[in-house]
This record gives sequence, structure tokens and C-alpha cells, in this order.
Amino acid sequence: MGGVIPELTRNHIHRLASAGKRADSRAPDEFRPLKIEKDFVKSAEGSARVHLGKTDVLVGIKMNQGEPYPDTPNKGVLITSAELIPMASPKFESGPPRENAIELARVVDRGIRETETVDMEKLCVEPGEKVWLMFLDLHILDYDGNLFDACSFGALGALTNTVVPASRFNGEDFKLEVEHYPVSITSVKIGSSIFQDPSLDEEMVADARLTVAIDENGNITAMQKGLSGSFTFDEVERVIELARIRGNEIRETIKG
Amino acid sequence: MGGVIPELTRNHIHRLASAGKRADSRAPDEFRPLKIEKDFVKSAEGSARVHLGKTDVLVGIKMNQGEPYPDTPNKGVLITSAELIPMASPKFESGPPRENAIELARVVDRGIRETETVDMEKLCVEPGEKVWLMFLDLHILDYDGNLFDACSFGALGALTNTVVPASRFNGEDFKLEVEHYPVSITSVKIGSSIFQDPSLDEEMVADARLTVAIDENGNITAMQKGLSGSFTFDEVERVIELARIRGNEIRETIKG
Amino acid sequence: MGGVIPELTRNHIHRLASAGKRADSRAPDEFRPLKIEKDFVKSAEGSARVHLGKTDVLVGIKMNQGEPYPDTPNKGVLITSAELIPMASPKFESGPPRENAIELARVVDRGIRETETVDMEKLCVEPGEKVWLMFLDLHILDYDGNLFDACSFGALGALTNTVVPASRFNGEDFKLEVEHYPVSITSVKIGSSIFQDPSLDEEMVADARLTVAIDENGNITAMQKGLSGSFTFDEVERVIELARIRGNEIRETIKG
Amino acid sequence: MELEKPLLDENKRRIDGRAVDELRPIKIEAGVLNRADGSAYLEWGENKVLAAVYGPREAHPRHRQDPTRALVQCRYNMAAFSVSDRKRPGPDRRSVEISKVISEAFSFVVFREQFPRTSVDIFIEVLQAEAGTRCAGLTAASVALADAGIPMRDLVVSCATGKADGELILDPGKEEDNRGQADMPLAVVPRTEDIVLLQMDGHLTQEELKKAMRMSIDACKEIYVIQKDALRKRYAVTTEEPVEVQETIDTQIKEE
Amino acid sequence: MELEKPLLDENKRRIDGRAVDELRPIKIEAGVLNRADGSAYLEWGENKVLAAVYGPREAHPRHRQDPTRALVQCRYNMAAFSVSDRKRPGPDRRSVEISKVISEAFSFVVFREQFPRTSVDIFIEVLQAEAGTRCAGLTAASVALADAGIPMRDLVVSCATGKADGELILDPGKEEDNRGQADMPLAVVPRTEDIVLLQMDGHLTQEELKKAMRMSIDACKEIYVIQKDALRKRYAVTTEEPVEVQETIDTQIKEE
Amino acid sequence: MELEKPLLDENKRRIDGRAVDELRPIKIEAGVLNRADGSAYLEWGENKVLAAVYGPREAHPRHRQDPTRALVQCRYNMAAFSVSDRKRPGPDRRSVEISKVISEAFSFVVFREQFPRTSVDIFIEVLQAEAGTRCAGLTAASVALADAGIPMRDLVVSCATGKADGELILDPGKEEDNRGQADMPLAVVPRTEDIVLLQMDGHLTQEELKKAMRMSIDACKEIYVIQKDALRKRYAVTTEEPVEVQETIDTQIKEE
Repeated sequence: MGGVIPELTRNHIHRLASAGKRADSRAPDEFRPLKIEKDFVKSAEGSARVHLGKTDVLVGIKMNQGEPYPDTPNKGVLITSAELIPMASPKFESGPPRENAIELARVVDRGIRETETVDMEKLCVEPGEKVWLMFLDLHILDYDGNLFDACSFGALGALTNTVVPASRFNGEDFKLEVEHYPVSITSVKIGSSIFQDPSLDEEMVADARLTVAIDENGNITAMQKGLSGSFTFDEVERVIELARIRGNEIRETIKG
Repeated sequence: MGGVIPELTRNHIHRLASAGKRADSRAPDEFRPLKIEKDFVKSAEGSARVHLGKTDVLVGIKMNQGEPYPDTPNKGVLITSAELIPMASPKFESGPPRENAIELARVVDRGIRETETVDMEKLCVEPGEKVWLMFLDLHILDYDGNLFDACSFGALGALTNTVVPASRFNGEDFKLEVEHYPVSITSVKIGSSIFQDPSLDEEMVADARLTVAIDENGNITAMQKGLSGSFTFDEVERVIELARIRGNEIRETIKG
Repeated sequence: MGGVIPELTRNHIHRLASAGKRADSRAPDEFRPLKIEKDFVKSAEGSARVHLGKTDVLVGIKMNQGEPYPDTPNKGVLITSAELIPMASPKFESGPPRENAIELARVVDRGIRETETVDMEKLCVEPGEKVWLMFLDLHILDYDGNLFDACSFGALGALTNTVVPASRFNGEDFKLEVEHYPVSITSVKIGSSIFQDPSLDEEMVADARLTVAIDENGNITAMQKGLSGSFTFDEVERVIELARIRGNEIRETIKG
Repeated sequence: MELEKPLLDENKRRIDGRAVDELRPIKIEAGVLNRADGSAYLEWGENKVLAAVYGPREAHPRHRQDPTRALVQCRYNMAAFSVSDRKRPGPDRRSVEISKVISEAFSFVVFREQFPRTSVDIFIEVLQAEAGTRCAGLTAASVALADAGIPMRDLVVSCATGKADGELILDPGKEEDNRGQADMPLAVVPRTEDIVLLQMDGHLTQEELKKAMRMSIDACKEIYVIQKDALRKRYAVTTEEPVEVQETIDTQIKEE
Repeated sequence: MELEKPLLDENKRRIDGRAVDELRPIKIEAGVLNRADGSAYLEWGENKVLAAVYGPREAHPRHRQDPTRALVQCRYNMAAFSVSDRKRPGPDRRSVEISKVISEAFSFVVFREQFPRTSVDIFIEVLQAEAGTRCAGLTAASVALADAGIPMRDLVVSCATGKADGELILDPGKEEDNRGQADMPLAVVPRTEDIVLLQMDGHLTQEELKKAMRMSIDACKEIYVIQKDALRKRYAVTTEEPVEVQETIDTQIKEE
Repeated sequence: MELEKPLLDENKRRIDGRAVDELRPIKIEAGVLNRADGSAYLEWGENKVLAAVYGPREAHPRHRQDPTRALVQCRYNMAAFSVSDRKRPGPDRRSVEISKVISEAFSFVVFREQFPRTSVDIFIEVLQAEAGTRCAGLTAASVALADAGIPMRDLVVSCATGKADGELILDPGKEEDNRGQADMPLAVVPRTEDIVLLQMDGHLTQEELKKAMRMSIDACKEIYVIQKDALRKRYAVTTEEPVEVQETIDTQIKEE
């Protein structure tokens, strides 16, 4: 995500990668320690703070009532925003969302929307007139790589503790039900090695990135390739297979 | 429209102009070849692509229903935008519309609005409540000078094939009627010569520019002077007289 | 307010200040000549032009009907904007409001809103549905320091001649009643001297600034400290006491 | 809807009592601001306009600098409260276009080659608007330029001619502008009759257009006298200005 | 709501009559614009897309320059009238993401190291949109890059595969896209099968995903033939282009 | 509307049970982020605030650099989900003003002359807001500055005093803030009692104001102890930090 890395670090990572090794001694398909604090923010309808190694993100959900989109009159509306606040990295400047933040928000958004993680029809109040607007905000606090997965875990985590504030509109509060648990697993390719959960240094050196989301039935629900390198057919296959295995494990942590 | 031109080209054009001649051998009051492809874009309610020499513009019209302006409760609303997209010239940068794009859009807009080209009262659905909004978008694809005329021809051309999509709102589609055909003719002054339909090089060298729109009755319906030079009273007279003659010819091409 | 001042001027002002003196020979607690022209702009619902020495501001009020804020359904809405137009100073660039303009607008706004200068409940038309929106625009024409006080006087002055244009909405026009007259008095600290009504040069040299608003009962209704210096407890006390005295005098000029 | 009063009565008197070729009253004062290098205040009918000039000064941003001459950059702006419906602060499409055509008009008269890499910045603030603010603003700015001592060929003057009830009318007022059949603002260099701004909308025959141009030009010459008076008054009472600036101005005025 | 027509009939024919593995008709023309260094026009089903390339040229702003290689910067844009509901002009979040993934795809094939500090700017304008505009835009841009003589490893080609009524379908049309169960755009370097763009949303099993990738890659090879034909046609008729550019292109095409 | 509960009961206990001069519970942890040069996390009642510091680093953009000293630039930001009604991401007028007054407060204590041309950038993120977020943010930022090893005269501490039911109350909570009669945030350098931030709105007599300032200053000294504890804890457990930084901090703390 933008930024330059010293030549020395770059060479070191490349040299290790050529032997299938990583600077922090992880196995190629090993994630950094993952900790999810749910309901971290009381002012939000749902929230989760995710520590993935030294990456630290806070995801919050706010809900309000408003008009549905004309083409989905009986569905709630999901609006996802990402703020790469300058606190999180010397490279993030304030200002309108840049392409990295936009890609991040859109990938997390699709990961929830397209996979029917939440049944958006349950967020309809009056068809065509009034539905719940669900604002999902990704707040990056400390950036050490792999925001796609950290934010995606945070979004899922926040959804699992979201209470729809219907009492503000003369209704009764109710808990949001999470129907599916698609887990996002990101891998990068450095030389010919594939590493899961890239650190910041690895991201900056990587040739290509591939994020894969897999649900509890083993279906692939989303993919996003990034960076200026390429993957072969076989590499994509391998990335997906490894993601399926890792996804099952992480799903339990998120549900936890 | 912004931009620099090599000193050599500049001198060459000036030298020719002092003898009443042009770099592409056209007569002073000669237009470049004009080709209008109507209904180029099916997704638009009306459209026309205009090739004027190497200048290439695409004008599209989209319609929707909305509120009228408070001071014209029984009239449709025309909203004209111009995008000098960076595809069209190395000088056009992306970004919010600059003064050149704004002037262009406003001059084309007034050319339609003030001359009652279309009877905007026929675009009223419910007085004071609901009228047709007509979005006229000028999309510049290739820029070799004289956007005022090319866009103006495109706007007229698009209007002649516009079908109001009333069936989307439980009505019946109907064809927009064009009541008047004001034709915009732009001339530039280089030294003491007056040239119609300036090419890009001529525009960049010109002292002053004058756009005149004339309707089928020979009335002047709009004028816009540009650039930092001046016109004498007699020059304005001459520009108008030449525009009247040329306008009649081009009107037929647009109607065609 | 931004900007650099020649070293020579800076030293001169500091030297004088160390003896409690000012470059324009005013006493430390002396204001520059104040002239308020009320009802300067006929197109506004209320207006006042304020000349404070060479500082020249024009404050105008426009009113319209609209929705109240959800948390104050029976109160009118005040919206204050400041434009540091580039006419007023070589340092003001065009563009979106900068932090100085925002601070200015917010301090003037709070000075009216929080002190109940105007009874905003009288600007309710239909509780929860329709109230008067009061747009207060601060237009800086010539900038020679102390915009906080000049704009604040102008805002109060404009309120005293505001006629609510209810006849535009089938009602009857009525005069706005001003309930309180909080007067803003700004002092700066240069070295250990405290000067009221700083000129531009004094503002640029000052260590700290303190604006105090005091109403007709001697109550402090607003304070705003600015610049990167500090005040001691005793200095704050002194600034307030001097402001109280000066405020009574200026209140009469504004009412005038 | 009730019948509207005709714009001309049987004696060809206009609704405000003027003859068809009569200007509204005009007052100009030069040198009204302190910070600006030159300034002027103008009242024209119910229009109240301030103009300020800064420069020649280093052009910003640098990449806009012209190594061969000064830029002449005008910013025309309407105060939020200058019109009956509050105008949102900041530039809109109309003011961008007006700023452009005024900049171009002054580019003709300023001796730009004397000041390469600089800009001459003209700020026009419309404080109260009736009709014809671009003519009023340009006419005021012309005096401000002279007040700033900017070397120019001559002053520029502007006045519109319109058409109402089938007759040409000089200097249309607000209702004439709204209900008229044509509006043609024009700016001219009085001594040479160089036309430097020319816009038109509506319907005019070729003959009417010529007559309208003549009416505007003749009126500009009347206004020119008022401009020069304002400058004479300014320099009769001032002694602070450096002698050479006065000479420049005097020279220009005597030259005609 | 009435029952929707199935997307596949009993013979696995699609609603537009295509077989599941059949492309919509594709036409490409190279060299259609004058100002751009390279260009292409493409029709793909009801999609109409223009692509233009400028560069390598000095990258702006300077701080974005890479001292070791060229930037490849794509701007994907939809014309306001290209879709049934008018699109607001200018970039939105969707177009920013698409621009990013297309830029990354081309970064892989352009010999960027040959042109340090420059940028290769790709502009894609969608004039009429059906479905698959990112694939259409990328495929057109690839031809425009070759037309501009930008040294590349190979052309890039893009095609999506979707899923409808439980079957994989190549190159989904608009209704298939809206009502389908998955959409997977892919871009590939045909000779090496390097995958340079890959996105997916919906639900696919691991087996389906592999099959879908294979379908897209095979289709890309078909489209590749159309691209090369367009380039051959372009250089068969043109004599204006400098010889060395032609050679570059020929070489690239022969190499496969 | 039902009667609101009084803010003070007969024993002068507040609605949350506090005495009038009692702070809400405060917890501070230093060094909580990895990327930032210094950081702190603070909980103050229901407020949750993160602060990060970067610098001294080269100031951007360059024209803002001060050749004689460092800029101190604060960005105060509320997370979208930190308040009960979702806040639109990005700066608003309130946050711009708060950022400005906090920047000015820290400008007083940082030894700016030691780092010409640089900026010390302070980022405050409000994750959960109750009332008094500017005081909480400033207090946290102070610890983050020390954690970053920025040379300062002393820490800065901030606390507000308000007025409710006619009594002064320290550190108002949310309901006290909404329904109270005055609010006065203050920031002070504890050792010298230099007042570096002071704002007030509402109604206070001169006597009340003095008493309120005293209450805030005394509370700041309590909070100062918590700040120093947080820093001691941070440096007691850390061994990674370079020795000289630790010394700087120790020195500062011993000095008081």
C-alpha cells in the first residue's frame, strides 16, 4: 500500500523467500497471532477490534433508518467506508479516500454483501419506503500489513455483536443474525513462494497478492488479485486450497 | 483552450494569416468536413457524435423526473455539463470542471435554453411538482479546436433524436420536438484576418474569438466573445454576416 | 492570521510593548474608532457594515424556512459562515474555508447561539416540521486585525435590524427581537503587556490572544484563547475586568 | 396568473421611469480599501460593488506563471446576502464564467509584457445585486486597476443593452432582465472602441444588434467620465501616494 | 411479482440465444483518435468503449515519479449517458477500484524499466455499457497501448465467466450479471497464461472456479486474435507512422 | 414533555453519583501503537481516545515549513461510530477548530526551535465519545508526545469545568454538558500554571469564572500524576527504546 522499503530489507526478504522462509520465522501458511475484542465501542451498534500481529483495526457498525435503493426495495442498505487515518502509518495522509482505502472498503463490502452474510431482507422496515441503513466503518489504527483480512475479520466480528436499535424508532431492539461466515485469507507471492497473512514488509516486496474468501461450506465467495505481478493457474489453485484449510480455523476464532 | 504552441507554428500561422491564408489551405470562411452520427448511444434518450475535422465529440441526453425550479414551475429543467476528459488532449487533466469546460457548457446551454430550441413547457408533468430534467452531457473525445460549434451541433443533433422515456413513469414515450435550429458559428481573429471554424493551432494563436448563433429566421440568438484580444464594431458585423450565410448550410446538415 | 511580518516591525512593536506602548499611540485598553452602518445591504434581511480602524467587515443575514434539528424541534437554526475573501488581504487565498475562517465563524456563532441573543423559539413555525433558518454571513472586506470583535459587532448590529420575511410564506413580516447584547472584546498579550483591539501588526507579533464576551449583566458568556502563548491566572482575570468596562461602552454603540 | 405590467408604457417610459436609452444612476469612489493596492466602490442603480486589485505580484502557483508577461486574473464573487435567495458562498459556474470573460477583457488593456511571471489579481465583490453586476463589476475593477497604478492602454467600461416589449433598452434593470427578449453585455475601450467583452442571449435581428452595440458603446463613454472623475477626486485629496503613480494615472487620462 | 424467465432454457441456450461458452460479438478498431499517442475503439455486445494512451511522458505530479521505471496509470470512466440511469460525471468508488486493478494488470506487461520517471497514461471511456465493461475496457486499452508503440511483453486480454441457473456461463450479459450467482472477471497474458487481473463475487465450488478460469482463459485467446487483426489492419493501411514503431508491434505479434 | 431529573440532588450529588469537584475515572497507557513514534490510549469516563505522534519529521507541503522552528500540527478526529448518531468521516468545522486550539496549546511547550523546518504531527482519534473529548484527547496526546521523546517544557493537561443547576461542576458528563449553563475547557502546564487553552460558552459571573478556572487547574494537577504514572510504567517494562530518549523523559518528570 504505497511506500518504499529499504533496499536492504527488500533483498533480505527476497533471499529468504527463495528458500521458502520469512523474516519473522513463520511458516509460509502461518498467520500472525489473532485477537478479536468484540463490542469494544459502546456507542456503536456493533464493533470489533482486531489485532493481527502488529496490525490493529477497529470496525464499528452504526444503524439508521432511511430509503432503500430503488432496485432492492425490500432490502437494507450496507455502506462501507475505510479510513486510512494518518495515525496508523507515516504513509497515510489525511484527505479524501484514496484508491487503497476505496479498494479495501469495496472488497470488505462485497465480502459481506454478495455472500449474504446477513439477510438484508430482515433489515427492511417498510418495503420501498424505509429500511435499515447499516454503516460499516473500518478504522485503521496501526498498520503492519494485511488490512484486507484484519478488516474482514473485524467486519464479521462486529456483525456478530450488532443489536439493531429499533427502540429508537418505536420498535424493539433485536440482534442481527449472521447467516454465513465467509473468511478472507490473503496470500502474497514473493518470487516463487506463496505466503499467507503478509506483514507490511512482505506486502511492500510482494509481486502479487490474492485475497480469497471461503465460507463454511468450502465455497469460494470472493477473490481479489492485487499488485503488478501475476499468478499462474496452478498458483491460484494452491492459494485457494491453503485458504480453505486456514479459513476453517479462523472462522472459529471469529465466532468465538 | 490553454496550452502552448511551438514558436515556429505560431509564426507560420501568423505569416499565412497576414495574407488571409490558413495552414490547412481552407478558405477563411470554410468549415472542416462535418459528419454527424445521430443516435450513436442506445443507452441515452438522445445522442449525436460529431466529427468536425479531427475534433470528435459525443453528446448524450438522459432524462429523469424531478422538481421544477421555483420560478419556472411549469417548465422542464435543462442541465448541461461538459467533460474535457484527458483522453481528448494531453492538456486536459482530470479533475473538477475548469473554467474552459464551464464556459463551454454554459454557452451551449444558453444556446438551447434562451432560444427556446425545445418548448420546455412540454416537459412539465405536474406544474410546480414534477417536470422532466434533461441532462445534456458533452463528452469531448478528440480535441482539434472549435468545441463550441462541435458541441453545439451535437446538442442540436441529439435533441432531434430524443425520445422522452415517459413509459418508465407509467406514461407513453414521446418524441421531443425541436422548435428552432439556432446554429453556432465560431470565428477567430488572427492579426487582421477572420477565420471560421478554427483548428486547434489557430485557436492557440488567435487574438480573439467570437461565437455567434443564428436561427432559421436570421435572428442572432447568442454571442460569446473570448480570448484577450478585441473586435472592432465592423469586425463584429462581418463575423455575424458570414455566420448567417454559413449557418443556413450547416442547419441542413444537422437536420439531415 | 497567518502571514509574516518584517523583523523590523516585529522588533519595534516588542520594544514599544515592553514599555506598555503601541505603534499607533493608543492606550493599552483603547479601541480604534468604531463605526457601524446598519441596514447597508437591502437584499439582506438584516445587515451591518463595521469599520473598526482600517478593518472593514460586512455582515448579512438571510432567512429561509426549513427543517429544525431533530434535537431542537421547536427552535430556529443559525448557520454562520465566514469568508476571508482574497480582496481583504494579500494573505487570504480563495478556496474552501480554512481553519482561521472556521474558528472565526464558530466563535461568532457561539457568541449568539449560546447566549440566547435571539430567542430561537420565536423562529419556530411548526414544531418539528418547519422553522426559520438564519444564515449569518461574515464578509471580510479589509483586514487590519481583530476580526473576532468586528464580526461579532457586525453580527449583533445586523440582528438589530433584521426583519423576518414571513410575507414570502403567506405570513406577516416581523422584526427580530434581540434579547441580549453580549459584546466581544479581544485582547492580545505581547511580552507582558495586554492590549485591547489588536491591529494586524500586533496580532502577528502577539504571543497569545483572548476573546471575552460579556453581556449587559456583567456575565461572561464566551471566551476563546488563541495563538501559541499562554496566560497566567491573573492575566485572564485582568483581561476579563478590562473587557467588562469596555464592553459597556461598545454595547451602546451597537445598539445606537 | 394576473397579467404582467408591460415593460414600456405608451410614451416608451420604462417601469422605473427611465427613457429607453437612459442609464441608472452611477456613483464611483476610488481608493476605498486599505490593504489592496487599488480599489473602488461603485453603486449602479441598486447594485453595490467593491473591486480590489493586488499586483503585479509573483504568480501562484508557479507552474501558471507566464515567462513573457503578466497574468490578469479576475475573481468575480457575489456575497451570500447580495441576492434575494441566499447564494451559497464560493464560486459557482456562473461566477467562473464571468470571472473568465472579465479577465480576458482586462488582459487586452494591461501592459502585460512589462511584468513577466507576475499576476495582476482583480477581486470583484458584489455586495448587493440588482441586474448588470458583471458590467458594474468590470467598470469598478477598471477604476481599481488605475488606482493600483497598473499601466494600461486605457480604462475599460461596460454596459449592457437589452430588448423589452420589442424595443432596445439601455442598461436593463432586474425585471427588464427577467422578462426581456434579449440581453447583451458589452465592454469597450472608450478611446479606440475596441470591443473586449461581448455576450448575448435572446433574439435580435442583425439591425437591432448593431443598434444595440452602438447604444452600449455610447453609454460606456458616459460612464467613462464618471470613472475619470472618481480617479481625479481620489488623487486630488491624497498625498500619500508616490508621485510616479499619480503621473501614470494623469498621463493615461490626459491622453484620451 | 411475476416469475422471472430462467436464464438458461432446456437446451442450455441463454436468453440472448448464446451457448454457455459463447462470447458476444466483438469488433475492435485501432488508431481511431488523432490527439492520443495510441487509441482503439471496441464494441463488445452492446458495450461501446474507447481507449486512448498517452506516453511515456513525464509523470505529474513530480513527487509521484518513480526513478527506476514508468508508472502505468489507468483512468476508467463511464460517460454520464452510458447507462440507463444517468451516472454523475467524474470518478466514483467503483471506477477508482477498476482503474486500480487495470493499472496493475498493465504494469505487468509494459517494459517499465525502459522509461524511468515517466508515466504511461491509459484512458478508458465507456460510451455505452451493457455488462463486462472492465473486460471490454482492458481489452481495448491493450490495443491502444500497442497502437501507441509502448513496448510490452504481450497484449493483455480480459473476459469474465459467471454462473447462472447453476451453470457456468462465459461472458455474462446484463441480465445474467444481475441475476446470476457469481461473476469472475479475469485478465491474462495469452502466450504465457499469466493471470494479471482476477476478481470474483458470488458462490463457486473449488471445481467450478477452476473450470471458470479455464473458460475465461480460452476465451481470452479467441479475443487475442481479434486484437491482433485490429492492429494488423491499422498498420496495413497507415503510412504515417514511423517505421520503428511498426517493427516493435510486428515483432511482438510474431513472437507468440 | 416530562420533567427532567435535576442534575444535582439535595446532597449536591450528580446524576452519576459524583461530587461537584470529582473527576470521572481516568486510565492512561503509553506506547500502545507500533508504527507511531509515540502513542497513548486513554479512557476517561466513557471516553476512549487514542493519540499518536510522528516527528519531528520534514514538514509537508514544503511551503508550510518554518525555517526557524518546528510546526506543531494536531488532527483531532472522531471515529464515525464514536457517537450515538453516526458522524460522517473526515474533518468537520468542529474538529478543525479543536485541532487548531490543541495545536496552539502544544506549540507552547514543545521546544520548537530545536527542529527547524520539521513538523511534529499529533493525531487524536476519539473511538468512543461521552463529553470532554477535547480535554481527553489533549491529555492523551501529551503522553504520546513524551512517549515519542519530543523535548517539551512539561506535559500539558486539560480538564473542563461546567455549571449545572447553578453550581460549578468539574469535568461535566454528557447530560451535564447538554443541559448545563456553561462549559469551560481549559488546558494548563501544571508546574507553571500557564494556561494554554481556554474556551467558554454559557453564563458565568466573574467570580464563578475564577473559581471554575481554579477547579480545572487543580484537577489538571491530579491528572498529571496519572500521566506520569503511565510514562513510568511504559519505561519500566520497555528495553527496546534507545537510552537517550528515556533520559529525556526522566529528566522532564524529575524537573517538576
